[in-house]
Amino acid sequence: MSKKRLATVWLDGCSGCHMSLLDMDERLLALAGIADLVYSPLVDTKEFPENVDLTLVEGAVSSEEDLHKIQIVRERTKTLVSLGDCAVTSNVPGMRNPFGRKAVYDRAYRENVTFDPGIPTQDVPALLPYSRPVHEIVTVDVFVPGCPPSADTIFYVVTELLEGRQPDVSPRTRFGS
Amino acid sequence: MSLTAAVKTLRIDGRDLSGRQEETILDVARQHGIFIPRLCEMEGLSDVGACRLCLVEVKGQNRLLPACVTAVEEGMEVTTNSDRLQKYRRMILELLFTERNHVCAVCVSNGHCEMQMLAQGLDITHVHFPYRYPKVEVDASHDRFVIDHNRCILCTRCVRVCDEIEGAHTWDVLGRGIDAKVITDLNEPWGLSETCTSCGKCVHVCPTGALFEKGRSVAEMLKRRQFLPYLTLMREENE
Amino acid sequence: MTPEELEQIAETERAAQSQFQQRVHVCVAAGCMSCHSQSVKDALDQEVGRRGTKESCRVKGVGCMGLCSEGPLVSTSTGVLYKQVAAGDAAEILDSLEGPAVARLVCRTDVPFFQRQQKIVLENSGVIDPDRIEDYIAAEGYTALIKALTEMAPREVVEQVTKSGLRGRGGAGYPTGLKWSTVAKSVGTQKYVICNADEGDPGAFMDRSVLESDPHRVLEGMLIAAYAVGASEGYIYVRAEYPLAIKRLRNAIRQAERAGLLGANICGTRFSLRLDVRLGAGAFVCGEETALIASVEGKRGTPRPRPPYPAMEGLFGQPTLINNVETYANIAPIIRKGGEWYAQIGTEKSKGTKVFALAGSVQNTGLVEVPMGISLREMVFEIGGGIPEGRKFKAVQTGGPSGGCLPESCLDMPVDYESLARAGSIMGSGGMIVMDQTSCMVDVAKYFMDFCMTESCGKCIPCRVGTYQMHRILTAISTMSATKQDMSMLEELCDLLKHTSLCGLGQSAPNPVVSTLRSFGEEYRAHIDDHKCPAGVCGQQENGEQG
Amino acid sequence: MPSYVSKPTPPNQDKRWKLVDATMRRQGLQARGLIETLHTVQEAFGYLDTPALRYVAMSLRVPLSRAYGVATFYHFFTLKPAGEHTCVICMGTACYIKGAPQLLHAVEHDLGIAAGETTTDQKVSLLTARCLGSCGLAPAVVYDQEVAGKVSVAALQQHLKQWTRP
Repeated sequence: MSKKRLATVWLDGCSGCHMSLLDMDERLLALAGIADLVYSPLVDTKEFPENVDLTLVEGAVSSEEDLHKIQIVRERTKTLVSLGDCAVTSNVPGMRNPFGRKAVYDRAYRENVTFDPGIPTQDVPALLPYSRPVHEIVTVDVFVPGCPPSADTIFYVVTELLEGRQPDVSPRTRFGS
Repeated sequence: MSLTAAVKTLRIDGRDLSGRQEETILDVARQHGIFIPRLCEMEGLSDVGACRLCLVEVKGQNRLLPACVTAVEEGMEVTTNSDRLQKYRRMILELLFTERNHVCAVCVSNGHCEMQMLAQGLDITHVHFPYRYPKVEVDASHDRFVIDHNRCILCTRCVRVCDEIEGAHTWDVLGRGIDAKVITDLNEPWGLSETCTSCGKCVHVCPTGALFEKGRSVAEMLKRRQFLPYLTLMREENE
Repeated sequence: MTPEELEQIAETERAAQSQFQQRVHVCVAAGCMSCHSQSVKDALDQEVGRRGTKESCRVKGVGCMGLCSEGPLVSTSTGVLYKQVAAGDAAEILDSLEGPAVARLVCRTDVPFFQRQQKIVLENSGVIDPDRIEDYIAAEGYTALIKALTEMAPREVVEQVTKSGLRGRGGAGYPTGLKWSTVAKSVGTQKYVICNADEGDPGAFMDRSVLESDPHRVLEGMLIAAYAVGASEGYIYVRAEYPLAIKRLRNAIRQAERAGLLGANICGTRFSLRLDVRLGAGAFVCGEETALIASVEGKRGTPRPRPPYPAMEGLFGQPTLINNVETYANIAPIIRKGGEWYAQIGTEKSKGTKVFALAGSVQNTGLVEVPMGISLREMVFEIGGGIPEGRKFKAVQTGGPSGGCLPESCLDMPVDYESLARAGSIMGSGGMIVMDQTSCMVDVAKYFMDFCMTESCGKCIPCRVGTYQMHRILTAISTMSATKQDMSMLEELCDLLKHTSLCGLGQSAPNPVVSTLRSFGEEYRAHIDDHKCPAGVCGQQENGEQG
Repeated sequence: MPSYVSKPTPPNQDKRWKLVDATMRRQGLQARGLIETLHTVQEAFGYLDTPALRYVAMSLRVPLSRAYGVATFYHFFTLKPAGEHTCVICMGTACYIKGAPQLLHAVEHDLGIAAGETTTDQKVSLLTARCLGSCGLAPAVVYDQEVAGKVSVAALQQHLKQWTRP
C-alpha cells in the first residue's frame, strides 16, 4: 500500500492546534510511517499540491487570502477536516463579528497606532466582513472541535481516517475542550 | 383517595416504573437514572416547558410532549431517546449556539456548562446553521456578579429563582422573540438595582456562563446548587 | 327586564321606525369611515334639516355593508345601494327617494357578491344602528338570551350549541358545544367567559366589522355562554388598534347594563354577569388562548404548555371559556331557531356560515358571509368578481400566517375545515387574500415568516431562533444568494418548528413555506438555480454588512 | 400597604396622573390592572417613561422588572415620545401585495429614518401596523389619526412634504 498524502493548513487561528499536533511527540514517527506530510506550515512547500488524501484545517476563514486558500484546498483534497474550534465555530476570530469589520480595522490600525495610522492596502490581505467557520465556505467532511483538540484526539482522528474508518469524535473532545 | 389510585405505573424506554400521580415523566425518569436533556427545567423551580429539549414520545399521542410538565398516567408508554428526538434535540441546541455568541474556549463555564455538556452528549461536533453574531452587552456593574448576555439562553431560571425562592423578582424578560433579554428592574445596570439582594442564587442556577461571580477562574466558577433542594424542602416542612 | 318589557321596547322601536316613510342608511364602520362616510352622513342630516323633512326621512348610521372597496356606501328605503358617495351627493340622494335613482352612484346588488351571501352573523350589519340597543332589540335582539334564561336549563343551552355543529371560528375549528360542556362540568370557585377579539391575522377584519356593526350580538352570545357554563365574570379582549370597535363595545356594555341585560340578577333571575373590555397591545401571540389569559391577567402574553387547558384552569387558575367574536355572534340565532336549523347549513363536518374578509387582487374586496362548503372558485371569481386588469390568478391565501397559499388546482375545493387542512392551509379566522401573477410566492412566504419572527414571544427555542433562521434563508432566496443547502435547511426547520414549538404560533409558522414549496416549488428553484424571480418582485442582494 | 413602604407619589404635579390613578383604582390597585393602566398612561402622555413605569409598578405592587417586561413585550407601547405627526403604514397582507413595501421604502428614504423611528427634529414618527383591517382599501396609511386608502407613493410623499415643511 502506498503512503497517504497528508496536509495541514493554517488559516485564522492561533497555531495552537498545530502545537497540539506536534504534541503527539513520538507518535509523529508512527504517523510518518503511513503518510507523507505534503503541505503544512511546518514544512517548506509553497504551493498546495494536488491529490491530497487528508487535510487538517486550523483556523476560521477571515480574510480574502483564507477564502482563496480554502477553496483550493477543498478542490485538491479528498477528506477535509475542520480541526479545532476556530475552524469549526470561528471561535475567537469570530468574536469580532458582532462589531463589524470597520471597528476591527480602526482599532488595529488607527486607535492603537501612533506612527502613521491608516489601514494598509498592500501586503496585508483584506478582511472579510465576517470571520466564518470553514463549513460555511466549503464542504467539510469531519469536524474535530476543541481549543485545541488534544494530541490524543488528533492522533486518533488522523489514524482512523488514514485507515479508512470514520472516527467517533464526540467522546474525545468538545467545543472549548 | 386511596393509596393505590395515587400511584401510576408506566413504561419508560421499556422499563416498568411507577410514580405518584402528581409527578411528571421527568421526575420519574430522573428517579430511575434515565437521562432526559433539558435546559430550562430545574428541580425546585416552577416548570415552563420552554426549552423543548425534554420532548418525549408517548404511545398513542401524535404530538411530542415535554417531560417536565407532563404528568404520569397509568399505562403510559414513553420513549425518551429515539432517533427523531435526538435529531430534534440536536437542532434545538444548534439553534441556541447560533443565537448569541457562545465561545466555549473563552467562557468561564468551560467544562461545567450544561449546554456544552448536552452538545457533547448529543454528538454535536459542529453547528450547521449559520451563526447570527448579534451585538449584545456584558453588564459588570454589580460589585460581585456579571451578566454576559452573549452566553444567555433565555432559560429564565434566574427570573424564576429570584421570584420564587428569593422573593425579590429583580429579574424579568424584556422585549420578545429573538430580541428578548433578561433585565434587572427597569432595564437598569444590575449594580444600580434597588431590589437585588446580591444573594447570588441567579448565578448558581444559570446553566451557562451568562451569570458568574467576579474574580473567579474557570476552575473556580463551579455552580453550587445544593441550596435549592434544601430551601424547597425546608419550606415544605414549615408549611 | 322581563320578556314582556323586552317585547315592549321592540314594539316601541318598530313603531317609531315605521313613522319614517324614507330611510337612508350610511355605513359608519371603519372601512367607509376611512373614506369619510361620516361627512356623508353629516351632509345628509344637514340636507334633511334644511328641507324640513326630519319627521318623514331618517338618516341612520349603520354597520358594514360588505363591499368596502366601493365605500362610502349608502342604502335607501327604495332598495338602492349607492357607492363611492361624497358629501356633495346628499341632495341628489334625497331627491332619489321620490324619483329615479342617481345612476352614476348606483352599485348593482343583483350580482353574486350580494346574491351568493347567506347572512347569519352579519344579518344586522348594515341594517341597525350599532350605537342603539333599541335598534338591536327591535331586530329580535336579546330574545335568545331571554329564551335561554326563562325556558332552558344551562344543560339544554349546551345541547343546542352541540346540536348546531358550530365549530370555533377563531381558526382551529374545535367543536364549540364540546368546549362549553367541558367548562360547564369543570369545578371552580369562579368561572370566566372570554371573547377573543384580538384579531391578529394580517388581512382579516371580520371581527372588527362585527364589533363595529352589531356589538350587542356579541354581548348576547357571551351572556348565553356564561349562563350555559356557569360563569359570572367575563372579558372581551380587543385589539387596541380598533378604537371604533372599542368605543361601540363599551357603549353597548353600558346600554345593556342600564337595560338590566347585563350585571347582577339579569332579567330577575339568579344569573349575573359582569363584562369588562381589556385592550390588547399589539401581540399576535395573544390570539393563543393561554397567552391571551396571561395578557388579561396583566402579564407578558407568553403561552404555556397545555394541559391544563383553560377550560379546567384558565384565567386566575379558574375554568374559563374562550371563544372568538364570530363564534359568539352565531349563538343568538342558534338559540332562537334551534341547533337543528343551524346544522342544516354548510357541510357535514363544517356547519353554518363563515364570514370572510376578501382582499388582495380581486374586483370586489370586502366582507362576505357564505355557507360553508362553497368552492374557492365561487369565492374568487363569482363573489370576488375575478382578478382585475386582466391579470392571471395565482393563489389564494387563507388562514394568515398560520395558513397557506392554495394554487389554481385547489380552486374547486369546498371551503371547509377539513378540505383546507388537507390542502395544506387552514380555515383560520377568515382572511382570504387573492394573489395574481405579480405576486412572488417566495416573497409571500418571506412576508409571513417575517411576521412570525417578529411576533414570536421568544419563550421556546424552536420558534424564537427557528423563525429567525427561516427568515434568513427566505431572505437569501429572495436576494438570489441562497444555496441548495439552504433549501434543505429550510425544510428541516419546517419539520422542527411544526413538531417541537410550544404553541400554535410556532407550530404553524412553517405553513406558508410548506404550502408554497408544495405548490410553487418551481419559483423557489428559479430563484436559487437561475437567480431569477419569475414574478419580478425580488431584487438582487444588497451587500449587508454590520457596523 | 404596610407602613414601612410609603405610598407612591406621582412623578410630578401633572394633572394627567389623576386619569392614571382613576384607572388603577378601577382595577382595584391590583397587579392584573397593569396593562390597562399602561394604556391610560400612554393615552395621556403619549409614551411610557421610566418614572411613569416606576410609579405604576409601585402603585399596583408589580415588580419593576415585570412592569418593564410587559411594557416592552407589547409593541403597542412605546418608551419614546412620538413626533409631532405620525405616519403609520399598514403592512397587512392585502396592503403588502398591493405595494405597501414601496410606500415604506419611499418614506424611509425621504425622511432618512427606519420604521419605528422619529425624525431628529421630532416632526414625524414613522410606524408600521400589522393590519389596520382596512384591507378593502389597500394599501392603507394612517396620517395622524386619519386613515387614507389606496395610497400611492406620490400621494404619500406629498402628504409628508406638508408635515416636514419648515
